Amino acid sequence: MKNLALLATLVTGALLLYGTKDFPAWGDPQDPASTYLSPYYIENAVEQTHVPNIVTAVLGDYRGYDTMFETVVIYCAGMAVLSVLWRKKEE
Amino acid sequence: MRDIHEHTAGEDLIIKTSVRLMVPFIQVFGLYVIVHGHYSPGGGFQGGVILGASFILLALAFGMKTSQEYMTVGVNAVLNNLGPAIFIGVGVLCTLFGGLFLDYSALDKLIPLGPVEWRSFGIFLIEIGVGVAVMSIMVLLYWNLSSGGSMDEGL
Amino acid sequence: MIWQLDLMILTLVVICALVAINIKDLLGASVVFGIYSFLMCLLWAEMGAVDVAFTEATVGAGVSTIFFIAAILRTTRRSRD
Amino acid sequence: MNATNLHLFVLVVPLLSALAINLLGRRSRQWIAPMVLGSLAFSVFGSIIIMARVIEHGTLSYTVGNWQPPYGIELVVDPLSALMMVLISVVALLASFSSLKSVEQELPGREHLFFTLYMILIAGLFGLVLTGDAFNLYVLLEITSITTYGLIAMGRGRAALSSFNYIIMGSIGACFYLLGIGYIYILTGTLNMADIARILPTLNAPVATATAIAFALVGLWVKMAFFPLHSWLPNAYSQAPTGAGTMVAPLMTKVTVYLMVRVILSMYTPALVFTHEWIAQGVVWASALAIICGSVLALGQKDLRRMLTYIIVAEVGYMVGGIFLANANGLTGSILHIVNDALMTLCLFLVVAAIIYRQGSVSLVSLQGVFRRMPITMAAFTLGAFAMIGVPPTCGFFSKWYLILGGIDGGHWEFVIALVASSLINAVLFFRIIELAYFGSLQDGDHHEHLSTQRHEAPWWMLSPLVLTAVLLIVVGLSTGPLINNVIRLMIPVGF
Amino acid sequence: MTPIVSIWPLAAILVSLLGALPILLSDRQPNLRESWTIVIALIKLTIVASLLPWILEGGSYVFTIAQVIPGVPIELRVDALGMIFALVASCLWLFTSIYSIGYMRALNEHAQTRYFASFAVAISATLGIAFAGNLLTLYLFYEVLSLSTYPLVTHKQNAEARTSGRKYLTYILGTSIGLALPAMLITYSVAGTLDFTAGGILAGKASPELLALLVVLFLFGFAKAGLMPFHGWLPAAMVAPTPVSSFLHGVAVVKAGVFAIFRVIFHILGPETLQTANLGSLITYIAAVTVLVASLVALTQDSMKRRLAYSTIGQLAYMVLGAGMLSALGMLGGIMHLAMHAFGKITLFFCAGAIYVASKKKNISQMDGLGRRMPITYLAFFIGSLSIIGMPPLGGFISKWNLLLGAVEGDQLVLIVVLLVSSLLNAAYFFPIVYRGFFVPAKDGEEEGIKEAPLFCLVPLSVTAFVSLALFFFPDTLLQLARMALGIW
Amino acid sequence: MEMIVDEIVAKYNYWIYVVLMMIGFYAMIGKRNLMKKLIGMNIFQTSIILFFVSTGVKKGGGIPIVDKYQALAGNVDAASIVNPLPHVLMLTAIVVGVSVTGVALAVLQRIYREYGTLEEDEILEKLQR
Repeated sequence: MKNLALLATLVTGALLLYGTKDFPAWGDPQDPASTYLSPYYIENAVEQTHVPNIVTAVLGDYRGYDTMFETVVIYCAGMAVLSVLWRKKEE
Repeated sequence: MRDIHEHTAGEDLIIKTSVRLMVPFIQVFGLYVIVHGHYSPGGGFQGGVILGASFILLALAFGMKTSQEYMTVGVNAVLNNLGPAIFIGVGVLCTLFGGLFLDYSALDKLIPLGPVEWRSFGIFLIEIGVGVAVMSIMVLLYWNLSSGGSMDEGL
Repeated sequence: MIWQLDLMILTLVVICALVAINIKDLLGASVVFGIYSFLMCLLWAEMGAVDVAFTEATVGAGVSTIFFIAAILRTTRRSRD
Repeated sequence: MNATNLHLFVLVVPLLSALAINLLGRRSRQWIAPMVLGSLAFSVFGSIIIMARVIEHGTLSYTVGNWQPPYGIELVVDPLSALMMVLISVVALLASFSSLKSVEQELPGREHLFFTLYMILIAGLFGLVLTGDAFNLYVLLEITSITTYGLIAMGRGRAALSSFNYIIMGSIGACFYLLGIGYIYILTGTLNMADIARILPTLNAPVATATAIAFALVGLWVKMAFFPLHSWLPNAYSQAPTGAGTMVAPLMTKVTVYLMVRVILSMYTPALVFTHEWIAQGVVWASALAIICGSVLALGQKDLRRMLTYIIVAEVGYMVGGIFLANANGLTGSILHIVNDALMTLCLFLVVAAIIYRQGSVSLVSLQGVFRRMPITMAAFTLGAFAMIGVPPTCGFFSKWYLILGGIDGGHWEFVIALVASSLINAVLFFRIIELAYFGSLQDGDHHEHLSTQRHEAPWWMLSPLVLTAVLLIVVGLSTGPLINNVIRLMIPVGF
Repeated sequence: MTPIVSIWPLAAILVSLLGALPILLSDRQPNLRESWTIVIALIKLTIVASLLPWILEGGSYVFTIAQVIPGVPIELRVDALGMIFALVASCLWLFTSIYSIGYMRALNEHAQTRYFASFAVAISATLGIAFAGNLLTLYLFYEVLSLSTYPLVTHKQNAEARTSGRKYLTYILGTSIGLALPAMLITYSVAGTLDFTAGGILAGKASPELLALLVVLFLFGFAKAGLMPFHGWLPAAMVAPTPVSSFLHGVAVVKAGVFAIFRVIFHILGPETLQTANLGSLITYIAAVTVLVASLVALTQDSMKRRLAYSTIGQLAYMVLGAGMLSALGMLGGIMHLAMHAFGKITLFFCAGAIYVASKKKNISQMDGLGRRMPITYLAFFIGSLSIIGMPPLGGFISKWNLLLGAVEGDQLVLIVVLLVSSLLNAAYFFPIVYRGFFVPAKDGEEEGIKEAPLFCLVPLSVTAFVSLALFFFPDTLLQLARMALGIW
Repeated sequence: MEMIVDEIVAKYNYWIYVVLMMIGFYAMIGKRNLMKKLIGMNIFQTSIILFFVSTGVKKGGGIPIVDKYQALAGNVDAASIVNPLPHVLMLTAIVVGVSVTGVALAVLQRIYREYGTLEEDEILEKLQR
């Protein structure tokens, strides 16, 4: 069992490592992740939302829909824990 | 579980006093983090966790009953729902004023502050919602996890 | 960003992760996991992700560890692996 | 209320009602039923209207917060997602009639919590179907998962253990998906599905792309319990509270399959996913294996609900295989089967709920002679069984038709044989039960008069959705043609 | 002539399907329930008969129920071939309904409501098969027929019924899903349509190997036709009450199988296509083996109904044999035998049931001397058996004569021998029954108190026997329909 | 050789994340203690978060908080500030992670209540009896 798990882990890891072959170098300012969407946020967020913390701006507004579900996730966790651990009051 | 509370009186006193002193500061800090999320790292979630942590600290130091004197189970339940409700409510409000969901600038029709200011303020509103939700849920999680669901006596 | 620091923290993180999953005492494991989270938080702060670091500091190293400890005290500290 | 916001309200109304149920249901149970049913009825109407509009005007795009994609999150309602919305809302509405009754019996005192999670789950499913953003999909996937973990763990006995296994497997699935998205994000710098589909083929990064596709797909496979990653499903679904089972079993795996279709069609583009023929072939072989194994494992079960969960595993094989046949018929069959299987599973799980409500168990032994006690329930069960076997004109036949046709077109005889074999095994499975229910115990010879012949039918709350679902099985079957022409055919990409 | 779009074919099917509802609802009032059954049967026969004239003029009716798969709707189409089957089925249903009432009441059977309701659904499905406009529709009704007869087969709800029900479904569903469905899909995948078209839809589209595969899949896939080795369900299904055996397993169900094979040979694969691929002999040999083996097995059976069942298997194979000759006369004989055998065999089953009702006897060896107590029944039995054997002046002669002519025309010596030998075998397993009934004296006191079955039983069996006789003298309508079905009038 | 060194220098931290992931993943599927599995899950999640966050890194980039008035004046150099989008995503992921952990801990308590142990082997043993 443990060997199987180890094998699965190694295979997964090897795949992931192999996948990094095509990546741009780490921290390269020219990689697509830094040149496609993020400049828009950095340059326009303050102008469009008056929030200097760009993360807050994106979190609260551009991707507010995600954040709404984030809140719902944590709400769900609370309710799930409550219902899972629920006991009759007499006990 | 009882043995945890069987410390020597002096040690207990030090902990209790320091917690009593710290809690207000932590809470103020939490509020600051929520409110100042626009300008510095932080926001509703982090502030909410800090606020929740203050109650958890109370529960750790004085037992669950004490922490429930500060925030009763009923209040907690209301806050649980209030948080997400604020967030979703703001979103719905935007649609009621003719905008798309979560398009805060539409709220300009409610109080004319200017669309961009409203975006900023809208973010603030939802951060409060997040903060309230996270705070109460964190407390709820702690209560439940540390008491096995009975929510009367803690660790 | 200082790469020596970066590498050092990364090494520590890996060590912490290994310890956390191999230590037999669950309470110890969760404390080590808290340290792991804290190191992560340093790493992120150093990468410029201040918000994420702040969150991880409050959640990962803070509340999450408390939850773990609470749950472990309600159940058992014993682990066979 | 602005009509353009309608698809959002389909989602938000259940979400808000979840909060309201939590708050008000805590005080009095009476609030729960009207709010659950009211908000779901609203969703049903809303999604039907959206469906009509999509068929009329074509794909609708919605930008949350009025931020143009890819900067903001885009919601896309194309014919397929409109279809899924209708499916989800209808199934949820029908299931909740039954759930309300069985939860009242099984989880007294926790009803408000149950229905809070339940409604959020439904909202999450709507969100999954609507979203056009890869990361948003992850968040919603986790919402549906967390609610399901909670719902399942509310069951008695082993439920907690099953739920924990599900948590571990579900997290692995979600994390794999997230990894896939991470790889994609590094390569393309965007998270909008349409945007990814636009950029990805222009990149020259075959290895990373392949890894990204593989991880996202494997993640989804874990979530949909594709054999051999299915081990969590049978326990989880069969030990959940009955009310949760009726809702989760028909929808969760099906929506995940839908997500796979979505991811393949509008994010990774079929051309990229099916680049390597041997991979597609391997997946078809795996699904043929899934079908056979699921069916055979179902044969070994001594409990109706457990048996059904293994059938779900087999059905997942149908759908995955159909997609990876990579031809128009196979894809049509898979999409059709998503709808049909949801309805069939709903029908059968409603029967299970009804029988459990009356007898407390659906082990095969306890089903003896149940035909006499609950004739209408069992009649509906028979129809559901026919659909599962694939007897025309129930809907199960038509999707199977397309799947087999796709298999023939693609020359995948192993898939064809697996499908036919599983139909036969299903026939054995279900007739075994029908026989038990019809004949009862034959221990005491021919004296059938001595069996308990007391009619003890399930309450109307459970019976009416059941009968309606059974009728739907035939109605949907007969309207396969319009369904394909108006909805599914629009989704088949060019060149398929 | 262009087909007329008409709802009447659907009405003919629906009338008994919807009729199941009032039957179910009048659960507590047997008289009302049974009048419903008869009323529905009458309406159905009327509707079917009213469709006849236009068909005889060479026209047809169509009705599309639903568009389900591009190119393959669920569609009803009434043509001459379907009309023969529909006419025979709806006509005999009326007699069977009347007979059922007598039989079920005399034996005081349980769950009669379910019985009559299932019966109504089954006859709907039978008509659906007759009127199906394409293979998919036919398959649909074929499956509905299989499933709706399950409660009838297992009517007794005892261990034996359960075993038989299992066997029945295993054979019927197993073959239809496992063989016929893939065959149909392969056909669709090759031809792009499943419409019944004179001359077939596969001409020039399929290789001989594929055709051979399809022939085998279809022949065995429609296992209701009872071709060996997929015949085992039929004797097993004889645990059902006799009206069920007589109507369903003498007429509706088994003929549905043969009819489906006819449709496939005539309108899907196409006789000429098969001829070119030299596949006729494949069909005829499969059928010939069944004819002989079934007749031989029938000889060894002591149980009356089992003997009749094996006889049925043999006779069904005759029809397939005729179709497999692929010559005009052979196919004509096959179609005619479908009708003629129906009237003959239902008479025999009715008689078997009447004997059981009157004397509770199931085995032939116990039936010594019964003929003197039940002369009408035994006379009818005699007439029926003559028809099956193919003696003039009875209907069966016409069909068997045509079959023989077809074999002669095709110079197929083997088939001629098979036909003659099996006719002798037929005689060999039927005559002893009649002989025992009339000439072997009963054991002492055994037949005390035995008299003719109730009138409800007696009248139908006399009528069907009479019809068998009449069909020899007035076969014109049927012959014309059969010729039209083959396009050779 | 030069290329390999370049490759290592450019991507070494991706590799370390993969190692972390493997540790977490192994703990999830290989460890028999349920709490350990949960810790493994957390490690797995944090490693993914680390991976995402590092996609936003720019060599020499500043934190994504700008001066409001300079930004309004248009004086922001996008290249000098790290990519904020992954941070946003990962905030959400962290929340999801802690939520799942919370639910899992609750479920673990239920399991402990039921079986008195958190070892998978012992639980399975108890189930068989």
